Amino acid sequence: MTLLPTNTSFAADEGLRSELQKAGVFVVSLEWVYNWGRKSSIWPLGFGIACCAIEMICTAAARFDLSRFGAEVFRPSPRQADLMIVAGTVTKKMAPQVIRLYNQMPEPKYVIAMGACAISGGPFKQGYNVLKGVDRFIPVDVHIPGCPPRPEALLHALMTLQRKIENQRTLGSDARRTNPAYRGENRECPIPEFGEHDLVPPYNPEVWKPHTIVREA
Amino acid sequence: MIDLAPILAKFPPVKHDAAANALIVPQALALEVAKWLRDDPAYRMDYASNVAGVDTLPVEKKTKVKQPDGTDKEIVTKKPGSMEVVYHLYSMALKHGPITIKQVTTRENPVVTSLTPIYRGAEFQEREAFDLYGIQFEGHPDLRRILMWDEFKDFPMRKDYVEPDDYEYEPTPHDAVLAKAKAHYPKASTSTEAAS
Amino acid sequence: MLGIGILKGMVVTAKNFFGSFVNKRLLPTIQYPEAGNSVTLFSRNIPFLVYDNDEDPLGTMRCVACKICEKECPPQCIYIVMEKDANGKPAKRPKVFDIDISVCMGCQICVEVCPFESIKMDSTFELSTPDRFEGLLLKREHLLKSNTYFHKIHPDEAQEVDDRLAAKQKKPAPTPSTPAA
Amino acid sequence: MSTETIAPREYQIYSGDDLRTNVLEISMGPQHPSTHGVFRMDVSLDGETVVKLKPVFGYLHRNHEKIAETTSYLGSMPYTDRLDYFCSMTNNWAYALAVEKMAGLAVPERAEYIRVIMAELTRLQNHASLVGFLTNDLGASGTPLLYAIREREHILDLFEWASGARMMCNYMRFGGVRNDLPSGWLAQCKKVVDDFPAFMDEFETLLTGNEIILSRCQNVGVLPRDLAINASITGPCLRASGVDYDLRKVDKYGIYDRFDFKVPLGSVGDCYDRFMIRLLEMRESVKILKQALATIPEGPVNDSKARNFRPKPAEAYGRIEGPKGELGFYLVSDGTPKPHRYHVRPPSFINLTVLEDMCLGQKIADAVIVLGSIDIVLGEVDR
Repeated sequence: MTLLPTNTSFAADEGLRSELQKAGVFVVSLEWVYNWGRKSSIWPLGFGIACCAIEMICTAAARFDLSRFGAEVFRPSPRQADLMIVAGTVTKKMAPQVIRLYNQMPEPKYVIAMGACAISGGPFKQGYNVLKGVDRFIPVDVHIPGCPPRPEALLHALMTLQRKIENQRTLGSDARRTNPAYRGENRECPIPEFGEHDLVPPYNPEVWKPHTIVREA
Repeated sequence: MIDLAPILAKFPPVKHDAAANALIVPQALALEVAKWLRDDPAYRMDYASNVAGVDTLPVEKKTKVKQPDGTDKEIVTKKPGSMEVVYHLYSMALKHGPITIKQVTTRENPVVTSLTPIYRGAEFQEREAFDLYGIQFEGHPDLRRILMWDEFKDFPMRKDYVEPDDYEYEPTPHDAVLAKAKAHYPKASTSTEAAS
Repeated sequence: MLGIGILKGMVVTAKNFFGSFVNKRLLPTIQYPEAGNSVTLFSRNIPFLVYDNDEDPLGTMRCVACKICEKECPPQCIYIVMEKDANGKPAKRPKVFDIDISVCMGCQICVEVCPFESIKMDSTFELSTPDRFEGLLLKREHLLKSNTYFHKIHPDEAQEVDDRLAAKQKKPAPTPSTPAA
Repeated sequence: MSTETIAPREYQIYSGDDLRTNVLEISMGPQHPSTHGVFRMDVSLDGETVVKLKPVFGYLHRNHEKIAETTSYLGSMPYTDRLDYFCSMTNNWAYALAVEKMAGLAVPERAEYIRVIMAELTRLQNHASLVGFLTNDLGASGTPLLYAIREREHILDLFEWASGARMMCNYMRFGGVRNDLPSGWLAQCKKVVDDFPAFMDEFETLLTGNEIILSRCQNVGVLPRDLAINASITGPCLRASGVDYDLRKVDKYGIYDRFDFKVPLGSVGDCYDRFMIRLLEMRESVKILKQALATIPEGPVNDSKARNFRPKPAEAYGRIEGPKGELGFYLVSDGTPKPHRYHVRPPSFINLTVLEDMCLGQKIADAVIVLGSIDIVLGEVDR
């Protein structure tokens, strides 16, 4: 782990800082300390859906030991969790519950889509009851491909998320603009209804913007 | 292989499907046959292992037959569709089996007799067949949707089920998916699919 | 006696706690990412495309765009377009070879059906990305990896494949297997 | 045997005049730490006593059967891994067995042995983790589960070595297995199997005589023998109720008739019996593994002709004794490369039929243990 702040907001002179370091004085911004604390104690929601949940449990167990990253405190309640690891296939029947859990989490909140199914429906995407990616309804921060991803892949995703947290603006004037978690209100996604053929609506237009792949002729 | 002759002798309306080695039981008799199979000391089929619905679409087969005068004549053979419920019965007491029981019904109005009053093990599986195929089980104590939500109207495992179209992003489409994804594609990219 | 169970449990826990420092069987924690990971020489995760010569990856790629893997892939996550030369004749090479790893389940069926030994399983797993679309659609350029790399990650399998290919070359004019109709 | 079916019991709500409480309806799940995934129970409570319990399914209904009916026979094999994601090897075997039965394919000798070894290893890791999860539900948060998962890692390493993946092995093929075992695998497997009884002794020291386990599991969730048979309960839950029905003995599929092992039976049919049956079955599995590892022959491991088999119009029902119970596949072929009907007989789904009967009159905290002792995996319950 690097002790140097990677934030652009940190304005102290590089040379001055290294001089101070030689004298045993470490200068960091308050924001960096804040972010360091946040990234080193991500509490995930103990929420397993399918196969990937078993790998998530393995990651938390002794051999891979998620607690080395400060993230072993699996909270059974969304009210105490920072991170939702969507570990498994989200079906259309399950989707309202997943979104409700997301809404119940306090800000700042993060979502990891673990495994192919959570990202896009994966191998089951052609199923009539399978949601083609949890990002249709809630914003996802990190995607882990793999079916299921190895425990190390989850650790890698956690490090990716830590890097993201590290670089987020939390204090200062532009934090509200650049960081959706600090806008002051809890981000809530509308919960779809069970329709006669599908969920209504089938996706949340505020979150999901389909990407078009242009294939040349 | 279990000798099925005594059942056929006792219940004449029961037909034997030789290809599948199954008994085709009329709905009116189903409960009686199942109960007899369960309690008869020679069979003791006390364990209903598997219950499955099977949907078959009507098939129209066109075969060309050469006429003596040299012209081709098209013969259309129509096979009606059907809806079946298949039960695999075993005996835990005598450790033998299986006896396969089929109840055949129509696709338009699928109604069969529930065997849940005889075998409680069939309860959830019959509910599943009701949920996914829309087969009505008469005499089932609790016939509700089991896997899909209650508001759902379709019967998704039927062969003619059309699923909701939600393929907005499909980077690697083929076959049926491709046909659906094309509708969402911008005009510029559709030409590739024809070329490939 | 009440409490015996707790005492027994504490003894077992203590044995495991101290034992894990000395006994490899008790599986000490793998210190990923600082010190290695648990990936073996047999692990598989997602497919990659093999080429033979490091200087010319595109020229010596083994894939001939026969599309068998595209057809057999159970979740249909492969997309291939064959390259055409100036005269419009198919050059036996893929122009586009995309694998959507957000769908791929690493089942290895593409490897099994490939008659040209050109698609193999990679054991890399550090693929997490915040980018939902471009980051998870692997293009031909990302998928191409050298035979040397294959030897590095799966030495036994790579050696077998090399032997098989050598045996095939000796035989005069191998008839290219046609995809099953 | 009675001639009438065994109907669900009705719980009599106490209706004396002195103290009356309202029946409270709560919904446990689908996000609940002890429902083993996304299972949901609609429970009615009189105080803390369960008076009605209806399981609600479908939160992991991934349309396995529908997808299988649109892919080739081989293409469904990796999907079977994801049915009961603890036991991918036995799922593979059950599916391969059904297809082999339908198409009349033979399996080479060595492949049969490999299948037995893989299936028994699967049983070991499934039962070990089940006991871990069960104790987790009992309140022993973590410790036995961590030991079980550590032991499971040894077996997963073996699976990864042989098949390339830790959980989703996709290892068996019609007419054999995909590839031969790598050199050194059998020796390592022997080592793991030889070390396993030591782990089990440790586990039993920790758990079997533990007062908390005894008082919370004994006489909780009793499943009577007749009801177990009538409700098609299979696997350890059935044998805990004292019914001697193990498909390894009854059907003798594969080569199970060559091995000497016992079928442990319970007498009461309560949670403690179901817990003990698992521990005893692990010991028997170790026995089978030792015999199989000692006698495994050399030879081919798959039938190259079997890969491109063309199914005739036929139907078949193949079943094996999975760690959770009878796992069956019902296949109907119409002669095309895709199955006309593909049905899974999921053991943990059908074992839930009696959940209500076992929980009625118990406390709500015991319902969690009863559910844990049935051993469900939602991937298989909902498919």
